[in-house]
Amino acid sequence: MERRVYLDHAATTPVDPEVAEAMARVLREVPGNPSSIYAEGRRARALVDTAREEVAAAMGADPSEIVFTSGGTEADNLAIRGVLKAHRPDPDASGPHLVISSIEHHAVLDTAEDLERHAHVRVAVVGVDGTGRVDPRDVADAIGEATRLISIMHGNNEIGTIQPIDEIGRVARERGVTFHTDAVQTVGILPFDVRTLPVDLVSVNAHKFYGPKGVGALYVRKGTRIATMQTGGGQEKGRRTGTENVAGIVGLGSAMRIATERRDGEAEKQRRLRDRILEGVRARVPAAVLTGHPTERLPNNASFCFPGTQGEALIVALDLEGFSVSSGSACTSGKTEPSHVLLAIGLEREVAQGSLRVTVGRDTTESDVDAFLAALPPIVERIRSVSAEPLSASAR
Amino acid sequence: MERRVYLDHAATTPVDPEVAEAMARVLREVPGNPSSIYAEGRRARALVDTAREEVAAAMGADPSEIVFTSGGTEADNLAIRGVLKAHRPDPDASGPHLVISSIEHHAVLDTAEDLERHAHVRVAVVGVDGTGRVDPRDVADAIGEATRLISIMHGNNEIGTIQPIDEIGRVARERGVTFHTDAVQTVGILPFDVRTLPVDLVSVNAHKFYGPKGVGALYVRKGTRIATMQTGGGQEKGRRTGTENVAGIVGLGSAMRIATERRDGEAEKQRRLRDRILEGVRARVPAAVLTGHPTERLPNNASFCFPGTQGEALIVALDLEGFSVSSGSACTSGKTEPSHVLLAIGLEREVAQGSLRVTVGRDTTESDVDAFLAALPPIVERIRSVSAEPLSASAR
Amino acid sequence: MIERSEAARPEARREQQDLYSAAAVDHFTSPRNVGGVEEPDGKGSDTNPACGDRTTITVRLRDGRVTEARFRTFGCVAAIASASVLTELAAGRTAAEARALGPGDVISALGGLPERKEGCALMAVGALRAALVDAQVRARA
Amino acid sequence: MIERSEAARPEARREQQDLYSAAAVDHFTSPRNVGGVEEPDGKGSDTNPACGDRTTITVRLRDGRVTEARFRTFGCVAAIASASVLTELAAGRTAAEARALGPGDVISALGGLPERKEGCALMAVGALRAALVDAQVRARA
Ligand SMILES: Cc1ncc(COP(=O)(O)O)c(C=O)c1O
Ligand SMILES: Cc1ncc(COP(=O)(O)O)c(C=O)c1O
Repeated sequence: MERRVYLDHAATTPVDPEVAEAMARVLREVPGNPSSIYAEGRRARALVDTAREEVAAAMGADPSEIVFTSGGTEADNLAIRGVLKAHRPDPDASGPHLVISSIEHHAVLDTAEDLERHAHVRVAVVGVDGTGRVDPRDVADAIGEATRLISIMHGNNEIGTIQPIDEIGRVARERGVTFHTDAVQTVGILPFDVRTLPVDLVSVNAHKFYGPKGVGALYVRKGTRIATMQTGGGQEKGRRTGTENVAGIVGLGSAMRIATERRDGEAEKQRRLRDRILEGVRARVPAAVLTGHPTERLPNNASFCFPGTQGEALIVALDLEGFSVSSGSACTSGKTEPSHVLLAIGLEREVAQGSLRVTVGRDTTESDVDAFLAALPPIVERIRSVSAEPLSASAR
Repeated sequence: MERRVYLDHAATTPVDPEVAEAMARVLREVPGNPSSIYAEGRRARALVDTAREEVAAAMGADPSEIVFTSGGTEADNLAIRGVLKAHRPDPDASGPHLVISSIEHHAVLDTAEDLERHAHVRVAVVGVDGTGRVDPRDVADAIGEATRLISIMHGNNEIGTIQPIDEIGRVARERGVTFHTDAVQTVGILPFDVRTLPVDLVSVNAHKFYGPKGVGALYVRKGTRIATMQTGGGQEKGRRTGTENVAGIVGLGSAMRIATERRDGEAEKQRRLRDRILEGVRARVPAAVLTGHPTERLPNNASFCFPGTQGEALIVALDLEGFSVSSGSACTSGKTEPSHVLLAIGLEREVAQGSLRVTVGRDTTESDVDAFLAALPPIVERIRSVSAEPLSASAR
Repeated sequence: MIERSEAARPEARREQQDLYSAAAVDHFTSPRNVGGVEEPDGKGSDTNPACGDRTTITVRLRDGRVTEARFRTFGCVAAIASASVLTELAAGRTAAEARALGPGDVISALGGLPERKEGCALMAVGALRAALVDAQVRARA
Repeated sequence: MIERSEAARPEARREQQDLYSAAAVDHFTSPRNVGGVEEPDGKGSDTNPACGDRTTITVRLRDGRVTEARFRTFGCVAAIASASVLTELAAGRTAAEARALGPGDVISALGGLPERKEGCALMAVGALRAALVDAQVRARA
């Protein structure tokens, strides 16, 4: 493959070489099942325990509060389905059983919808302002007598906006409602400490901080009532059964430890590169619309809409020149609608179609950024110039 | 670690070095998310597609019929929860909604129980004979008007008995009921072809055939109605969402391909070693009780009960001498009851407590078996001699 | 050793697979006949309701033949490439022949399109047909 | 490089961790005082209802002191080791002292037991206390 510039770290990150090596070593040398009590099993168990300590330490949690999952999607599903199952929502009490925001990841959004359809769960969706922020007062207003869970994400994966989860958590505490936050885009990237944050459940995902895909964790605060989603052999103290993904869990633990060590330095470095993109795009493509909050955003996230263009066309054109970026309206994945997040912040459908997300990472350099900034304007211009009467109504 | 003899291949197998290398290569060299349309993403997607073809080919399936999961437990849960969710069981029609056997893995058994408690699913449990075989006529008798799914395993993980799934499948077909089989202990080990077997859903698990832990698959025959258990980004055509465990899936595919190549030779070799254990134990420990079917059993499985002993004591004593084996009554895992399988085949509780499972694998040699056969009798004798009035009632 | 096993495994081939054919990429990066025909004889548009993409095609006709066709597309790679290649396919054909061009012609001229992108070829075809109908109506007026 | 990182990581320590302490293993593989005291002064049993394990202890007393205690255990490693070490702890103590021995004494004499194995120590203690009560009853009879 030619030299490429990977600028889609919010989608996934390459595996840290030390993490890959630790996993390869487990695959080669640790044959046991952690449930087995003989030597090979104990060794595998010890590795899982160590990883649990590493994940817990990074969040200020107790190891017993960490449940390993197969990723962020499962963590979100387990949090929502598990809490509602444990509470058996009262159909007669007033108000929603579940409160979410309009910019949640599909793992939360579609789960809420699925429970609405199949499990008689009532869902309230709290809106956001034009920068993608939830107002904690709206959350307070949404809570009813029947409300059992609030699920509002920490950092948004598309536009990077960070939610005031401390305030939302305080609202939840005051009203005695369990609070879940999808922190897949923040844990490992920003400080996150459950000793000070009023959160009860937190979704975490290894492949967003240089760990492997297919492994994540759910933090479950001691005393939180949660039922299991997947029943079986009783692993993870019955909260998530199935033979442990030992190599993956070791990868998650190591990645978490390394990410925590590098976190503050990386956040600062990436924020600088990110700002270089924000300013560079503003200067070179004046029509560009910044999406997300100007300051309360993930340090690695630069996201825009380019009116008159379409997301997939931008991505493919940039890909052909060696840049990997993404869009909230990639219509190849079968999703032909512009993203719900872009619509939720009030963008016109046609503007939202031209969305582009650029997310820097550990290996991103200034010259990568400058190469991207040089490549982008002619591509935007070319695509825009092909488009039919941009922003006007169809002639049909 | 000293030289050890690993004889617990039914619990898990070491990862094939070629599989470990293929996975390490993915971890090191393939940074992309399969959902991304740029080069790195397409490369990851191609690897997932190849693995899907490898798994499908091994079972005579079409690649579109393979859904990747996080293991056997999830495959079982998805099959059962998914089919019942898609069919919305009719509470008024007569008969059970779900028919299972009494010797299913906990991933099936506990899921049935959970659905009974939380989702108003009615479950019928079909018994087995003293060898652990289900009588297909009992399955036919259990089916009622409301029956939507039959879930009966192929090879039992504890006692090795193989079920007549072809006959059970024919019964299911005749009655128009969907049929799931947990083939975690057989796919990759025995021939399994969905073109000739009347099965609709099949659970598969990489770590039982020298692949990694934490990845499996569910075969879903075209046209089978199944809903998703885990909602989110829409991967696996919406049947199982969440970013794909790319390295794990590559491991599953390679392990499946290699297992299929080696299958018949290994089955024969392992059957010979297994028979050497069966005969050796019979000759040296006359009190040993064989569990499972004398001939219709997994080629790698030798399992017994030794009256007057207790499983954990046997395992620990053998572990101290370098042998790794397991028991259906390992009370350390928090399971203090003797296994439901051993009780289902009609063993007294106290006899069932002394169960021992020995499962050979690719690397097992004749001298491993002979070393085990030399070590076992004095251990059984020592533990038996400590035990208080074996087989009589408590003196209390 | 790794290299050998790489060569042997199907993935080595699969890894090369591209989303879009070379022809589609070429029509996307160097679209032909972008813009509008001056004083066109016919003009037509079509939209893809699934995604909001839109294509407008204008045509010039002489003696019942398409002498020029131009397009504008707001949409994805497949939408742009489809319209671009269709303006080439249409040129030189009689109006009846041009109206007979279907999405299959577009897709095969592009050397294939990814799954679920058939709608993009259909949109280009819809716009061209609308332009030709428009030309017919105007000619009668 | 791998070796260095191994040494630095906590897992290197954790990997050594054993299920049972050396003392528990020793009492399991070489149990002391197995069997029954001949013509015992007291005999007691206890079972662990959670798993069906059972221990029987017989004792001989001289001048109010335990001179000999023997056990039989049907059960797991912890059950056997607990009974074995308890027969040693009891020997030489007065009946009252022996009755005061609790599961904590057994567990610390074994250098610890795995989680969820406290019931095994309790069973040994229960059997010894039953034997001592039996001896007291017989002595009064
Ligand atoms: C905010 C957020 N939540 C959940 C997920 C789901 O994680 P995964 O796809 O790895 O299961 C992602 C990643 O795609 C994410 O960005
Ligand atoms: C028959 C059977 N079914 C299901 C499972 C569950 O697989 P896993 O624990 O890997 O999820 C196993 C393995 O333990 C098994 O042997």
